[in-house]
Amino acid sequence: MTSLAEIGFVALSSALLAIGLFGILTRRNFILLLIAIEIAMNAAILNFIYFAAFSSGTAGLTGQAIAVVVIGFAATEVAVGLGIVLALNRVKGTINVARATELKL
Amino acid sequence: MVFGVLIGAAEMLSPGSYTNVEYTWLHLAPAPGPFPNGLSLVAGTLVDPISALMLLVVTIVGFAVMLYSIEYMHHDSGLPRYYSELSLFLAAMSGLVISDNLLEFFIFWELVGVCSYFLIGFYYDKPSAASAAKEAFIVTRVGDVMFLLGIFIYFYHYALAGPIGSGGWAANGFVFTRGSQPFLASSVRGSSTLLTVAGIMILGGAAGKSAQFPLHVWLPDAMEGPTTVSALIHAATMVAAGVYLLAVASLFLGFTSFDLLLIVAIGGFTAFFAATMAVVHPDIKRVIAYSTISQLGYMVLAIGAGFAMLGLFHLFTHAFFKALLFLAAGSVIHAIGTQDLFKMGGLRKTMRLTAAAFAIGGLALAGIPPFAGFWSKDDILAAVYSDLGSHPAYWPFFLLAYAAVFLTAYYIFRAWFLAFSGEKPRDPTLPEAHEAPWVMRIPMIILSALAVGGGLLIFWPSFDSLLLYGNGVGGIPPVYGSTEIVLSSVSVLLAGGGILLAWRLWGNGRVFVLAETAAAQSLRRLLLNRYYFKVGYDWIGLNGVYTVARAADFFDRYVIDGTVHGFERTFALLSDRLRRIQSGFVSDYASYVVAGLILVFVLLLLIAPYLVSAWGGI
Amino acid sequence: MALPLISIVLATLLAGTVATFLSGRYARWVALAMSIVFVAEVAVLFLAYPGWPGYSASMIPGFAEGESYSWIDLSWMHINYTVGVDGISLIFVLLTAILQIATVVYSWAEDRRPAAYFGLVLLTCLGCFGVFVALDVLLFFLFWEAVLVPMFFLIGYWGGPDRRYAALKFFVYTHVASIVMLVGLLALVFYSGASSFDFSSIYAAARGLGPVTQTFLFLALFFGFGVKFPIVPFHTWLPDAHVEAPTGGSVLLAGLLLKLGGYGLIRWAVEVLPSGLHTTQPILFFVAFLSIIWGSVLSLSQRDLKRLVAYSSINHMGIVLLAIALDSSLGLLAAVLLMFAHGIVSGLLFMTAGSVHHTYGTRDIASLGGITPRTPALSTMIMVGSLASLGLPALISFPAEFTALLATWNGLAYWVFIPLGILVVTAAFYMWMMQRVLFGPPKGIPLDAAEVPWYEGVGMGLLVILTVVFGVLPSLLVNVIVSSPVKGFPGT
Amino acid sequence: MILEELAFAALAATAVLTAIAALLVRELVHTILWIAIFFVDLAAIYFLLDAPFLGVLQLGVYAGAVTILLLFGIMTTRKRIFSREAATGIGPVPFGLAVVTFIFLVAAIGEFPQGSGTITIYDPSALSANLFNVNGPWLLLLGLIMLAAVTGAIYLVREGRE
Amino acid sequence: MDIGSFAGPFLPEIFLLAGALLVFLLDVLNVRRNEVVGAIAVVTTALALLFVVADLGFAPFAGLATIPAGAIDATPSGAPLYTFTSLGLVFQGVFLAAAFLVSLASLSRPSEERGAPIFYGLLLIATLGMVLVAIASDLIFLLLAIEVSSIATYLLVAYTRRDSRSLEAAMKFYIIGALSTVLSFFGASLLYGAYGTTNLVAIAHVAGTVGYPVLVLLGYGFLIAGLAFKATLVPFHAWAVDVYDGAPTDVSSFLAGGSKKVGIFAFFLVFLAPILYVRTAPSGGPFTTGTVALGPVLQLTLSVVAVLTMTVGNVLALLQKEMKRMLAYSSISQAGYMMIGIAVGTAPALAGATLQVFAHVFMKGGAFLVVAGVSALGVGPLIEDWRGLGTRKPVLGVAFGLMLLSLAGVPLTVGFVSKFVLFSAAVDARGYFVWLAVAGLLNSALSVFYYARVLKIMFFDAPIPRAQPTGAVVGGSEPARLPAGGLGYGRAMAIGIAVAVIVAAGIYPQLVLGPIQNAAQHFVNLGI
Repeated sequence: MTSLAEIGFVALSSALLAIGLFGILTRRNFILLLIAIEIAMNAAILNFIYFAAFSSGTAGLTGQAIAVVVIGFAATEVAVGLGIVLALNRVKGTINVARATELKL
Repeated sequence: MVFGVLIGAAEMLSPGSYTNVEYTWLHLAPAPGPFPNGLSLVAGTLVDPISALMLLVVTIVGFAVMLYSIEYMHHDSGLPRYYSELSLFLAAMSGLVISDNLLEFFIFWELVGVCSYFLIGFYYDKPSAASAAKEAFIVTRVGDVMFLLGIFIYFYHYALAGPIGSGGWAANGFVFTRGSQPFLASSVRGSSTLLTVAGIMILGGAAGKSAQFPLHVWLPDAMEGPTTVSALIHAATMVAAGVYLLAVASLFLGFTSFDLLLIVAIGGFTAFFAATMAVVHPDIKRVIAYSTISQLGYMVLAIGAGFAMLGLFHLFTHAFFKALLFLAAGSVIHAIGTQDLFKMGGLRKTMRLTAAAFAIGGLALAGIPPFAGFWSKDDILAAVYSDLGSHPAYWPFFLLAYAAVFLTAYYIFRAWFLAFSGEKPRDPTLPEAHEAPWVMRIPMIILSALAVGGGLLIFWPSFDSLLLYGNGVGGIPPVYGSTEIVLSSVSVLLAGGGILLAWRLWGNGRVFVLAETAAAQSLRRLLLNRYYFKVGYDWIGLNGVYTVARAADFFDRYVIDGTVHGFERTFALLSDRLRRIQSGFVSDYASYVVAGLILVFVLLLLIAPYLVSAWGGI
Repeated sequence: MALPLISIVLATLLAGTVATFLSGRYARWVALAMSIVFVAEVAVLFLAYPGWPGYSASMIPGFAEGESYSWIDLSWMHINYTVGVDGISLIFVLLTAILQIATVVYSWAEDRRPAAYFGLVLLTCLGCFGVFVALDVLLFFLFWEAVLVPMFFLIGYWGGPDRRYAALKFFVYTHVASIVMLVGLLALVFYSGASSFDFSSIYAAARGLGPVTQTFLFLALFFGFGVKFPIVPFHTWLPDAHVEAPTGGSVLLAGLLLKLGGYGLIRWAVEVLPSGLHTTQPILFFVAFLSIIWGSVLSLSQRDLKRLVAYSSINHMGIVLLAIALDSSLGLLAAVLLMFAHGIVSGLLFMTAGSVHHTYGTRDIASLGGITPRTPALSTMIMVGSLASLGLPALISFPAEFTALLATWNGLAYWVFIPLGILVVTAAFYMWMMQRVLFGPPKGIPLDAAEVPWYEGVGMGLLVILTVVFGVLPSLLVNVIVSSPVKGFPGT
Repeated sequence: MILEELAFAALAATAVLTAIAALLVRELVHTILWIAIFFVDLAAIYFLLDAPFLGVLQLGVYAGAVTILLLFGIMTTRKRIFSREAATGIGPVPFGLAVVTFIFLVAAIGEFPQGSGTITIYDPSALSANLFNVNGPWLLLLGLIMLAAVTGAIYLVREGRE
Repeated sequence: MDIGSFAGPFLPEIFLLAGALLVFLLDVLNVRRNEVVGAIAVVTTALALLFVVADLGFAPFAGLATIPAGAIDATPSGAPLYTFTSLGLVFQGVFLAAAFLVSLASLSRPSEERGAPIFYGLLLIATLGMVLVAIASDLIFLLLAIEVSSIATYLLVAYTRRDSRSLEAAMKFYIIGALSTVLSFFGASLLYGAYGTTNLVAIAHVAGTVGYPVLVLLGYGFLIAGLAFKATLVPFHAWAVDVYDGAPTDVSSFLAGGSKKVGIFAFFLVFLAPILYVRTAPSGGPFTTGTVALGPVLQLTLSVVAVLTMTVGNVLALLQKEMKRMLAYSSISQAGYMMIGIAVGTAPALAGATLQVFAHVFMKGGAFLVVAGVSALGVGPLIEDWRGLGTRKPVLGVAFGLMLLSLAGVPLTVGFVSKFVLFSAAVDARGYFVWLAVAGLLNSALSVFYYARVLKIMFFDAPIPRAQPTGAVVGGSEPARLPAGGLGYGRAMAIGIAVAVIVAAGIYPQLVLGPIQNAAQHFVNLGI
């Protein structure tokens, strides 16, 4: 692929990271936060795959391997997040993080 | 004490010096620095003619006062304290006169000061006594501090060039010279600014102790102590120390010509100045106190004019008649319980011996021959006169001192007439007066004898040669030529005139009342208020120093501590503000993370590379 | 000397402190026994000290009774447990022993947690002893800080009404100072390239430092030690701490803790950084004069007896600083003497102030008066203390002040008028205090006021006796001091 | 090649848009739809990058498992499935922070390594060999993570039934 | 590479895993008594600790060494995912010690408490993750190992399940943690893009030769942000306070004493090589051509973060009213001190930072253990509630006081020695780094304020008057009654051990400092 695409990949992953960060900063619903985190995480995964695609040999394979592991990790993380969401919802009756400000100052 | 008399007498008989260095309390080995030959501070004894003279004075007067005290003080409480302090006082004074170096001298000097502090404040439950004691200590302390600086100057700047042994004065412990020559080389004298300063400092010390002009205020107030103490302070110990210091300094250290002029000026001026204050005062003890200041002025004058031994001779005679006056006054006070002259009167009838003693003292003080005071005072005036030719600047002070003779005779006999003449006390409420018991009479008799005959010692050859001690520098033999006889006659006439005036105004129970409208009224007020010196000093002390102290305290509490607390508050405020970022809201925390990320980027990509290249690496 | 004497002293002190902490009601007896042992040990130290007449270098160059064991040994940092004494340290060790026993006896009736109280007193003295014998930067700093903590508790628990504020203030001021000092000491070690943290190697290595470096190091050290002095304007912790501390605490604070600053300055800055001293002399003089004037003038306006003595301490320590700053052997001698004297005298004065407080229920000068008939012995001790403090000859301060001023005249000529003039002010405020408290008609005296209890009397009496003894025979001290291997003394 | 580029452009645009949409739509269930599309879209990009194994993994794990999990989460935490997210402003500060991060990243584009121009195709078996042999510990670690996650999450959720 | 060949060196890890599995198994078997499962955790961590100590070469345990002597600090061949370094072993020891203390103290919790198995199991897994961090030599390995401990600790914080405070804490912990994970992985991806490898050894060797400085700097920037979450550096710290506050206090102890150090060691691993090896830049800045002197730039950035961390932590601790939050802020500031070690980047500084890490386990971990014990006695969460505690419970008071004094850096405590060594090292590094030491010292001066305040409240203030059930205060100075019982043997022992270490290492630090110094020296020589 040409440099346009190269730029494009970088721009895409950067944009996804920015969107993810933006989501993390603005959303109040825990599940939306999880989604935002996953968007950002996908930016990292995309980076690994993209860099792997333009490397070769062991180095490239390593990149793809990392992507595999990170995908698996991200899914696990979401599961943990959901566990916390459910427990939080049970105790506080809400999953709005703006309502969980008992601990402060 | 008897031992002291013996030493004094022995010395009197065979002039010469005995010294004995016994104790070294600081020794620095020779080393580069201020004292290339090392430094030694020692304590020892030196008994030479002048200390012998002083020892005699101290011990005789001390003995008399002790004896007198047995009766005078017997209904006071705290007698152990009294006698122990009195003994310490005498011991310190004796130590002072036999010190063999300036430092040791200073140590005893201070001890004398503190003992006088205790004794003046003996009636400590009287606020005025406590205050007078404090005042005495602080004022003399001003002098002490100057004296201390004088010592420093001598120690440092004349220690190395000294004539004693190898290694200079410092290495030998600053012991006074043993010859009759002053320690300082003549080339130094009269030229060195530093030496002038040193002399002024020594004079300051002496002025503080001997209550000379600007530092005289404490002495009249020191009358708050028991009369016996006053007698001791005025005659033999405290004030004598100052004069003795000047004498020692002029004999062993030497003064520059400016210093000498200053000493003469202070002495002459004080002699007159103090006498004026005595003229109007109603308190019998204070009148005598002012006379002491005045007489001390004569001694200082003599020393300043270069006749140290004459000054000491006057000290010698003065000690006896002044102690006598005080003891007599004490006897009066003992008998009637007041010190106010205007309440007294007619006491000569009931207190014959006291009246006689006071009269003898008064005559001696006034300088009527053959009483002791005449010989010594006259010697001084004559000697100063003889020096006027070479030092015309002394003239005004000589005249002041001369004029003071008249005032002296006037005020002391004003006191005598007020107290003893007339028919009966002016205040009828006073208790019936009675003659003092024998224990008090004996000292008065002894002192009367000395007041009459003490001056005649000058005709005793051995004593005469004693006065020649330090010949060439510190004393000249008294010469009785025609000039002197004229001078003496005039002074006796002046004194007689004073007595006459006193009799005219106050004799026989008369009371001279100055018209309220008289122009002299303001002068009288000025004199009664002691030229407002004490008021002024108190004002400086209270309003000046104390205000500064208050201001400093304010500064401490509010500015320094305030600054610290300001820091504290700043941090607290910062902490409080920063705390708010901990909003408890997780999205905010995430914002901080992202903001931190950006901060790290800025640091990593923009600031740090710039700084690193600017510093050339870290 | 074969026996590790100093370590033995340290060990016994430590054991004694621990024992005191654990001994409950019998703490005072244990503390007293320990204090007596300490005095005896100090006596042995003195006897074993080879300083006079024939001074000979011992294991640590220039120091007697030296011991050195490796403590922290890293590739880039060698810290040893090194101790030793010279004449100067010995003087302070003596002071420590004296004040410890005096304080213990004086506080005999302390009934609020006596075990902790006496333990902390002993701990303070242990720390001071350590500071005086330590010859290694870290060891020195360690003991230095070790003094801080017990004193914090002494003030904070046993102190007066405002004790918490005072304790905190004391802790913070001195801690900040010690941190600056630590920076200075570390920089001294590392910039000089000393082979170890030992005094001797730093001393040798620091000669190679340039004057600019020395100046900065000296300033850091000066600030660090100076706050303990205390120097104006970093002194305000002192009046508060003294006033609020229990009497025993005040005694140790004034008698020992202030001396730490002076000793530290002499040992670690003046001796080590001569060029630094030389260039900073004007600053030191300025600060010294400021302290002298400030302390004295402020004493005039104080109403609280302890506060008055506290400010007079600032004044006296100002003179000490002046003497040190003079950079002459005489000045050094004077500084050490004066610190010793001030230790004894201010200890005495604080004890008397404490006794006045115990007996009359107040220390307010304005509400006291004429106490002499009721408590003549106490009054006498107040008088002795005051007179000694204002420099009366034959009492202990005089030789020191005299030497200090003599040295000042030599170094600074007419500037000596400042301390000299202030001597008058000092006399004035003591006289003023004595006039109002001791003399005059009795005022504000409770009916049951009686003479001070025996233990307070003994505690003060000991100090009174020493005040007189050393005042009359200062050479007992001088001979020890001048045997030290510092500038101009015969030891060198 | 141009086709691939066009395809990439389209997929990239879709990814950005769906991501934004997922975060901004009000209906939570719509969010799930958008995010599912986003995951699928990314899988397509991975295919475009000749990483079919990862594409499949993306489809399986993200578009499948994660999406279901999220949906499950929404269903259990909401009384009604079609509930709205409380309105929250976009806020200038978060937006600014995100944009600044983006700018920093884009600024580095010129510095990114220049690819050889061709996309390397890896054999999935080589990938598995790499994963299970050389980089085996990663999977072990992933296993540990899952162990912790599963036990812990189950414990947390289990409470509700007791 | 089969399991058998590395079972030996991994004995501690295997022990931990086995312990965790055993605990979970017992949970399934309904054996949930606190003492039983706790004992397993205690034994496991103790054994693992013993092996690690043996591996460090302490003579009495030499027989227990599991790693072949030559394998430690050996120059790695190729690009291994893990390497045994002695510094790593020291950190392993630190982590295990923290876990050991926490599980020992937790033995004293009520035996019927729910969730004991999950607590100990997750604790062991978290510890396992941390222990693995200490042997990482690959970025992904490192990040994954960190995630092991992170995920376990998220759940540990939430393990009380019904406590809204701890769940809220877990939520915050999780969100910020996940965000940081994203940043870390993104950074790793950029580094991978630049270097073609994620192996730290390999990166160390190519760092200076390959270009792309902006990419690399961005990658390191992301990593700083991501790892700073673990290490609680400002401004990535905000979660920590709430989490330490909200979490069960024993967990706070583990977080502050153990898990935080993971971040610190990760910083050592990731940043030491670039700092050491990339010292010079031919020309230009990062936005121009050419390479940038990565080392100094990183050092400068880390220094700023370090100073910011300690200052903000201390300033914020000043006014805290709650004990745990105060300790949390103090913990943040302590992390700032530790960062001086990597910012300076010399062996002495690393040694100092490592000693600080070591000290922090006992002083801060111990302090949280005391807080947990005290609140079990019924004392409230506010510092004010501790009034007079020092006089009512003198032994506990003195122990806590010692910990605080150690935190404040008062001599004769290990906290002093660590700061002393650390700041000495900074001064020894000369130049710019002296200011780091000055900043650190000023900060420790500032920190004294709040520690002294606690001491003041504990020892000088009168105890709170006992409140009647109605809330009326009666009886003036009558103190509120504390349960007669103590803390329980486990907790008392744990606190006792902590105090003993604080004092022993404060008086004779050589015992600890010697090995640490060697380890740091090897670590620097090795370059990773």
